[in-house]
Amino acid sequence: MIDAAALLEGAVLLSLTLLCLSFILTVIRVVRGPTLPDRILALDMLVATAIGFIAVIGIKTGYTLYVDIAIALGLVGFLATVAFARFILARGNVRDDDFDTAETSNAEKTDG
Amino acid sequence: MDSFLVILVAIMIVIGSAFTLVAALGLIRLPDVYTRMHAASKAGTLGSGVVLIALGIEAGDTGTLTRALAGVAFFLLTAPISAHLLAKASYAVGYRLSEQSVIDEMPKQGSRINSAEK
Amino acid sequence: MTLLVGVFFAVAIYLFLSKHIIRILLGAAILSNAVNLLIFTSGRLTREIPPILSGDSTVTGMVTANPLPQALILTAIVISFSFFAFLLVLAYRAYQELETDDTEEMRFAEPEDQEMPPLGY
Amino acid sequence: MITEPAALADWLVIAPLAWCIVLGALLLMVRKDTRLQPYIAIPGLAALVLLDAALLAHVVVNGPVTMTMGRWLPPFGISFTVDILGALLCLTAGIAAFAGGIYGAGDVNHSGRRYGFYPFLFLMMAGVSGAFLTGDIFNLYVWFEVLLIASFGLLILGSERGQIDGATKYAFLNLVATTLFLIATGYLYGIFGTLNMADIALKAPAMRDKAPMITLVSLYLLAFGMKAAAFPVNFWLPASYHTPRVVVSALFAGLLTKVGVYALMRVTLVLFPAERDVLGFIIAIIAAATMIIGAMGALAQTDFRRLLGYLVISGIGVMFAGLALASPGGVSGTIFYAVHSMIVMTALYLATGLAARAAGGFSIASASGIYSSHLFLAAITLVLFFAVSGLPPFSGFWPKVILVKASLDVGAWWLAGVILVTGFLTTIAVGRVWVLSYWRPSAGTAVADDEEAVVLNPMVDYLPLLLLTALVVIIGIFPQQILELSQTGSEQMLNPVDYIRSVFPQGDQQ
Amino acid sequence: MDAYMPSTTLFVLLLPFIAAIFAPALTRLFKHNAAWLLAIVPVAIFWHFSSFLPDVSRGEVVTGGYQWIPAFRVNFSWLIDGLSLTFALLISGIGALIVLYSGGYLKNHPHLGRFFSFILMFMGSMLGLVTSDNFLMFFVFWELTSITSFLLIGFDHKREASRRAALQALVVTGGGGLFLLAGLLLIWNVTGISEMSLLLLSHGALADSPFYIAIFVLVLGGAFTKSAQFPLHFWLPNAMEAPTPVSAYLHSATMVKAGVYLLMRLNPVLGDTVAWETVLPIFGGTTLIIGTLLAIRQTDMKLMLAYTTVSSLGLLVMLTGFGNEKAVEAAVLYLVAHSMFKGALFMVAGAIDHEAGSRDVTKVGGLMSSMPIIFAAAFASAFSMAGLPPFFGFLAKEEIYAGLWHVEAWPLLLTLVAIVGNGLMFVIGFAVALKPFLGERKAPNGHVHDGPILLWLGPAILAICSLVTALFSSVTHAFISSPMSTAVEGEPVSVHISIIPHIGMPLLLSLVTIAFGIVAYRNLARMREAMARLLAAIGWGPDKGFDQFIRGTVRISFHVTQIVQPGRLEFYMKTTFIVLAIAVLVPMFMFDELPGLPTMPESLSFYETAIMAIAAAGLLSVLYAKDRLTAIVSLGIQGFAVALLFMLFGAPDLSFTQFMVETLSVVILALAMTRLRLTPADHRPAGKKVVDMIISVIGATAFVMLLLKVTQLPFDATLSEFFTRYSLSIAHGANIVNVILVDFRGTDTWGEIAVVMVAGLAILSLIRIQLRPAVPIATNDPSEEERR
Amino acid sequence: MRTLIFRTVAPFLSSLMVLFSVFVLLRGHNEPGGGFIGGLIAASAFAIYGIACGVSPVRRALYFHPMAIAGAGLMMATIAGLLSIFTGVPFMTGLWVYIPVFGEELALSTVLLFDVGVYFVVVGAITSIALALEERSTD
Amino acid sequence: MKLFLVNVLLALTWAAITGFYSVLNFTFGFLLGAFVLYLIREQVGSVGYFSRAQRIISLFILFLYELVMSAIRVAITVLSPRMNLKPGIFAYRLKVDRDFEITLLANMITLTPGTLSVDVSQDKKYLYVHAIDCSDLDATRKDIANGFERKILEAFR
Ligand code: NA
Ligand code: NA
Repeated sequence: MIDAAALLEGAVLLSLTLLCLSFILTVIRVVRGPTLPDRILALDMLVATAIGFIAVIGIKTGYTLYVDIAIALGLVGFLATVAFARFILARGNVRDDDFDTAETSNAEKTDG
Repeated sequence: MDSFLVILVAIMIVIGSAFTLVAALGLIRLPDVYTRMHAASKAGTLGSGVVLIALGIEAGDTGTLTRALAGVAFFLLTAPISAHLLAKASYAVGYRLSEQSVIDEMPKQGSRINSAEK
Repeated sequence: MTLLVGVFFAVAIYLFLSKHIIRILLGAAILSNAVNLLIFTSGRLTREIPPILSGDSTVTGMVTANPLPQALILTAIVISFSFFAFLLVLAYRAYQELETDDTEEMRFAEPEDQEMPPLGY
Repeated sequence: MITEPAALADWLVIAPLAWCIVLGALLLMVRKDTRLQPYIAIPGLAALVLLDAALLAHVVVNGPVTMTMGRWLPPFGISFTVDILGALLCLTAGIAAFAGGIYGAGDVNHSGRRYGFYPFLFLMMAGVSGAFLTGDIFNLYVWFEVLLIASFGLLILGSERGQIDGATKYAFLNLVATTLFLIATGYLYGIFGTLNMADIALKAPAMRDKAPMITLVSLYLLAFGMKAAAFPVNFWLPASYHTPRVVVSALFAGLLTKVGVYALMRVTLVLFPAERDVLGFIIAIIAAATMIIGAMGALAQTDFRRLLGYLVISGIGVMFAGLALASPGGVSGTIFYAVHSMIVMTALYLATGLAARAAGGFSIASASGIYSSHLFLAAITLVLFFAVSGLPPFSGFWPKVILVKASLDVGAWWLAGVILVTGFLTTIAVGRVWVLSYWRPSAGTAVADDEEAVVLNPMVDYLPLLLLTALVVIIGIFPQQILELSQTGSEQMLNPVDYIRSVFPQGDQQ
Repeated sequence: MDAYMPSTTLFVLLLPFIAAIFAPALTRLFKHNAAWLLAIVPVAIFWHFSSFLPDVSRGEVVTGGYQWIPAFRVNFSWLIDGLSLTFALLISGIGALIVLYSGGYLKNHPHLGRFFSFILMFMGSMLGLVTSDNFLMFFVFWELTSITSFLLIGFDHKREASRRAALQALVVTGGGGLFLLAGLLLIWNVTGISEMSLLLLSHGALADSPFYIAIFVLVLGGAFTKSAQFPLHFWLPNAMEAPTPVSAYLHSATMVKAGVYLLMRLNPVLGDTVAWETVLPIFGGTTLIIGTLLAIRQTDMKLMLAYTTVSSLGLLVMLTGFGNEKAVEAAVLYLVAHSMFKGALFMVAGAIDHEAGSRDVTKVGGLMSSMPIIFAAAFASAFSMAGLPPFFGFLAKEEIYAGLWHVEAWPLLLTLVAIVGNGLMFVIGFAVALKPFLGERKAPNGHVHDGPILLWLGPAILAICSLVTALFSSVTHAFISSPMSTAVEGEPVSVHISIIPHIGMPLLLSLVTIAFGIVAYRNLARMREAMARLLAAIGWGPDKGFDQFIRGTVRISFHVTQIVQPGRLEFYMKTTFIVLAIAVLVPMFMFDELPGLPTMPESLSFYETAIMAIAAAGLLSVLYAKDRLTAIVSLGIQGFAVALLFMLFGAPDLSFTQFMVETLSVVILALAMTRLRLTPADHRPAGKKVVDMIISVIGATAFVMLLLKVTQLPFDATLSEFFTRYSLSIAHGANIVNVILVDFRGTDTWGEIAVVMVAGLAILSLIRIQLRPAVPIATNDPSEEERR
Repeated sequence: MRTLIFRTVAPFLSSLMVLFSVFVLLRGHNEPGGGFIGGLIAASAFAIYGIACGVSPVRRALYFHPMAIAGAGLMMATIAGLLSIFTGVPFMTGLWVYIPVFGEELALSTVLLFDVGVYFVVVGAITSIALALEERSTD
Repeated sequence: MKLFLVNVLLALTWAAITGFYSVLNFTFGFLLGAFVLYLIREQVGSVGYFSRAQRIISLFILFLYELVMSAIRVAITVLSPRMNLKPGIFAYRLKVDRDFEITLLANMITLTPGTLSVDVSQDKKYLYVHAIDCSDLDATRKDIANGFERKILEAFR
């Protein structure tokens, strides 16, 4: 029992470490890009990591009520990805993330 | 709560976190957005899902567990869709595959699809 | 924690001083976070004990995190979220109507060339 | 730990607020029926005025009244505590809104109504009333935000491009202001651990040497000074007040800045009097600068509405002067002046709107001949001009005299001088407008002339204006009532024992 | 001042205003003949006040009134002694004649009714001014005269000259009014007295007070502007733009004497001091001379009269300044005389203008035969003005020289001044009274005659008065001169002078004056030339100065406003945050409210540190994002980090909400930005960046220090304990935060959802409302209706 | 984003989300959640629905205009506060009634009513914004 | 009939997530479910699959297994020091034609090893799939055809 608890403690710390690592990696991807979808994907990944984080903290503190937060986050995370995909489409044709050309073309297409 | 469950939970969260980390790594290492999607949509989803279920088990009451399961189910439902939307959108507006790509049978009319949206 | 609040404020103010509305917007979002953290901190910090009573009894002895600042911040979050949304759309319209997001160029309400009022009678 | 059941009369404390919100929600639900809305809104505003009047009467008879929401004994629940200052300003605001509501029926077109002119108006009144009535500082912040967001809504309800620009500046700067308020409140909570104003007033002396009180108060001074458009943080007002529909400007001029002044009075006089004394001289300087800058700005304008905007600012300066003195005379002068300013500025904007319709524009350079084409409008405007310049026998005169006397009492010659000079400059400014746009005969081309003068509707256009102007004259000739109220109000502010006792009847707190 | 008895005086004081309301209607009914009806009002007033004559002549002082603003110790109270009574009689008496005269002069004028009501309003204000006892009541009426005169001068508002004159009068007298107000309030502060009657009983209370000079200067500021003393005289000649009745009434007989009235009224308490007895004579004398000299230069009768009015006012001020008994008597007599002859002469000028079509003495002449009555009136008034027997002016002149001769300080110089002044007035008087009537006939209009009775009645009666009052001088003295002099002097005075010349210094001086006058009259044309050349040489006058003042004020204000309100949001923001830094840091240092050294932060576990690091990273990447998407997503990062922090510090609800809100913010940003082309990367020059960075760092430091200071205080957690204790037991909720939100502090949430709702509506409107290209005024425009 | 795949799944996703939102609303009084968060979830549900299947189906589904719903919510919350006038206690006093249903005790309270009001306000406001924006970017 | 079934299912879901099964709670869940169905009534026309709950669950389990496998595959790929990828998009000729089935198939393909469905052609004939390893497309196509597509057809025909 005791060792089990200790084990759990260790596991929690280990997984927190892993999650922090993946957080940082994801952040790097967000900053590095290079393309818009990459960043969005990274944000999606960020949500997933956050969910994991919440869950682990929930286990650590024994407050299982965090499960709802995790679920809700999953829901809106999905919404976010959808919205961003929508955003990519609306922004229209791009070669790479040279924004001005991207947005002028987009402005021509949609505005007015 | 008996130690078996505790150990189970411990293992699950470690595995889950590991998967998440793998996904993150994939995000960094894989060449283009489409390949990265593989990592995110599979490993990422699975990772968070496992940890969530672990939490459900650790809670030890059916309500929480069922909620956790429902949540995971929801993720499994949404993950492929977000991947699909993202990929489709990116492709539609012309984000090309990486040079390593060997084949592309997708019709090249991003703008058509795009205008079909509107 | 206090230092983090400082960083938040510094970044927020810096963004506010920009002349691009979009940056000011980002500043607004960060500012509200800064304020929330500030309230949170000035309500003193306690770790990991959410102010949620175990359903069965009214335990008075247990020290939970200070619930009041949390409530205040919740209200503040909601309000600043509403404002953020409004400002965002406002910026959006401003860009549409005034064809710029550069506040230097937004001179419709107070035009550059204000004529001197008539000096006669 | 639970308060006594509330007498029905005490419900007056919350009534104006609840009424505004209920009607606001109702009007929102019938948003699309643009014809119907005025028929709900205008009687609703009339009822609001009655409620406010009843509340004022109640307070005058029984002294400050408190209702603690959810019957959680203060300081735990949110208390609404009303003294004469709050009730009086509430009533004045109600009257201004009533006039605006009527005027809006003619001035705001259907899309304006469809997009919520009346809901915004009521919610703004909710914010204003809440701010005047609440006895809890965080709750005050909430009502500030309500009226702010509602004002945003009103601000963009128009059709000019300048509006978006003005709205942008207004929005961001005001956001900063309210955020500063929130920050200050966060610190305040950190210091006192309580939010009930009376409670803070009780606990303040104990903290005086320990806590950074003066810094806190100067932070509040900045936040509220910005809301009140005091120099040097007054930019947002001239940048925005001339952009929206005239009726909206009128409501803003009548309501918004005064709430800032009120909050500043509440915080500095009731909560932190000692700290206020320390900052008194600073406030006096701010007051002087604001008065002068306002008057000069008014002199510098070509556009009616911008001119009025600056007059609002110099009025704020006058109120700050009383606050700087913090003597019975000074505070009563400020209260009186606030009432006067709310009425007269609203009226001036409304009149300006009609004048612009009559003369075909807001520029004093081009507009002309109104005296010939619309004598009645001109007469009313002239009264308002003299009132705003502080000439007798109109409402602006008495508070100005009181404030000058109060300044002389404490030997603040220069402040008295500045007040008088401001009046002088204002006279020149409005005198020029009168000479140029009213007396000067119209060029005869496009602008209205005696023959084909623009017809103004006696009901929706003149009635509200007439109502307010009548008040201006009546208060000017019979100031006794208002003056008494202001004096009692200032006593209650400067010595808030009744205020505190109405919150903590049995003196202690548990 | 305690016993307040109801009184008809109140009604009488309000009567003109009441009449003013009905004047337009009456005029619409009876055309110009309404004058007869309206004249009843001043007559009635005259009648009422004359009923005080017996008491007052017995030296009594009648006071009465009502409480007006007890809260501010302001009463509607009147003080009727010789001074105010004389003024009241002049105002009502001449007022009656003026009303009649206006009926004739403005016959068929479209706005005659408006004119009547303005005149009546002025009459009421002037009556109130001279009779009021309470300081503030006095000031109210003082300002009312300014306002009404503003309206009357601008009556002919279509002419730019009248508009300018009106504004000028308003600005000058209004500015003076501010001085007066300050003076009166200061007196009130110093003595604690707010009633004239009480003040007059307190001898020396003011003269000895340290504030005497301040009070003196302020009161003079009021008096000199109103009574057009040099160099503030310029508004009065310009006021001649007003219709002649106005000039006759306001700008010669009554209003301009308000300043003199003030000086006379306060003479007992402010007089008898060195300052008083030097400043007043100097200004008065200068005004006297300059007024006459300027009058010489004119050919327009009204302007000639106007400038002589200026000099007469100077004379009055001068005499009041001496304060010796004779001088006061002289002032009193001259004031009465002047009101009569100057009023008459103005009406004459108006009549000539009205009939002959010009008021230029060089353009009209030889009208004696065709307007005999007018001529008679003019001639008589000119005699009085010249100080010749048997007219009232003669008495005044004699008394003036008598008074001058009793002055201690340089009597010779002052006498000389008086002789020159009087001599030149003699000239002007006759120039106006004789030139149009004598010589060969010339007039722009053909048939010239006395015109309707309304036109000649006024001057005639005034001329007769000048004669009668002089003939029955003992009566006049008994009822008017002596009581008034008594009031001015402050102790009993009785006037004796009569029209029977008695050999003495005064008579001699009069003769010298007359001689000088005759010589001057002969050389009038040459003197006029000389003056014209002189003024041309000077080329600047206070009148030009006024324009320069107004323009200058406007220009300065314009530039100042341009500086403080440049219209650039960036500037506004910068100022705001600089002020913020000052507002926080300065008090902190000044009042030693600095925090102690920060205790080492509570041991943070590695993941907390990591989260904070991530937050910081997110912030920085928001700052340095190349493109807006990176910025937005980074925003999401820091938001998530904050949410996780909340969770770590035991605030699940917070992190719950924070997660939602941050994600939604990012979503909305994305949705809204589908169309925008915004470049978040800032192109500011490095210098600006550094400045901004400094500002923001300082501001942040301020907040941090304050936060440190606050968190170092012991915390009072009573409220939270209370909530924790009763959340479940009474509010039936385990989640304390939510219970606070919906129960303990439900009112906050109430307002909060109001905000949410309004924000929703506002955003909807923003998105939907179509803007039109800028148009000056909002009009109902169907094109604004949106599609759905 | 009317892709076949998304369009097919979205309705069920959003219905599940609405379900969840109500759950969060109801249990808010005892555990994290409450009207605001519940409202946000529901609003996101409608947003997803709108993005997937177009705005007009959502509008028809809601039947009332979202802003009207928000107004009703605010009204509801206010009434919840005003109810206490009948029991002679101050504004916003929580009143509880326990109705036995199927042997269970169903606890109703003005506090709950208030929270439901919050829920509706948030749903209404956020949904109307989302739909308006969506319309703009598709028209 | 189907509607009622769906409704009951929703009610059950509700009971499940609220975590306590009681008449009252179930009734409430049922009402909620009705409300929810009302919201999506337009799409309910295509609700034709609840009858096959049994096979669905078996399908679901298979799918879970595949998911884990694929995750591991990804892990291996990512962790392998030098990854030699042959990614690409290929078109897959669909046998299933009903919207729902296509959707299901697409999702499952996405969640299974190395493949990710990008889009469905306008005429619903082709499914465009992105694969990490396009070295042997025929094999991959065959896997899909005999794997999920067949099982789906079993489950819903
Ligand atoms: Na909330
Ligand atoms: Na805010």
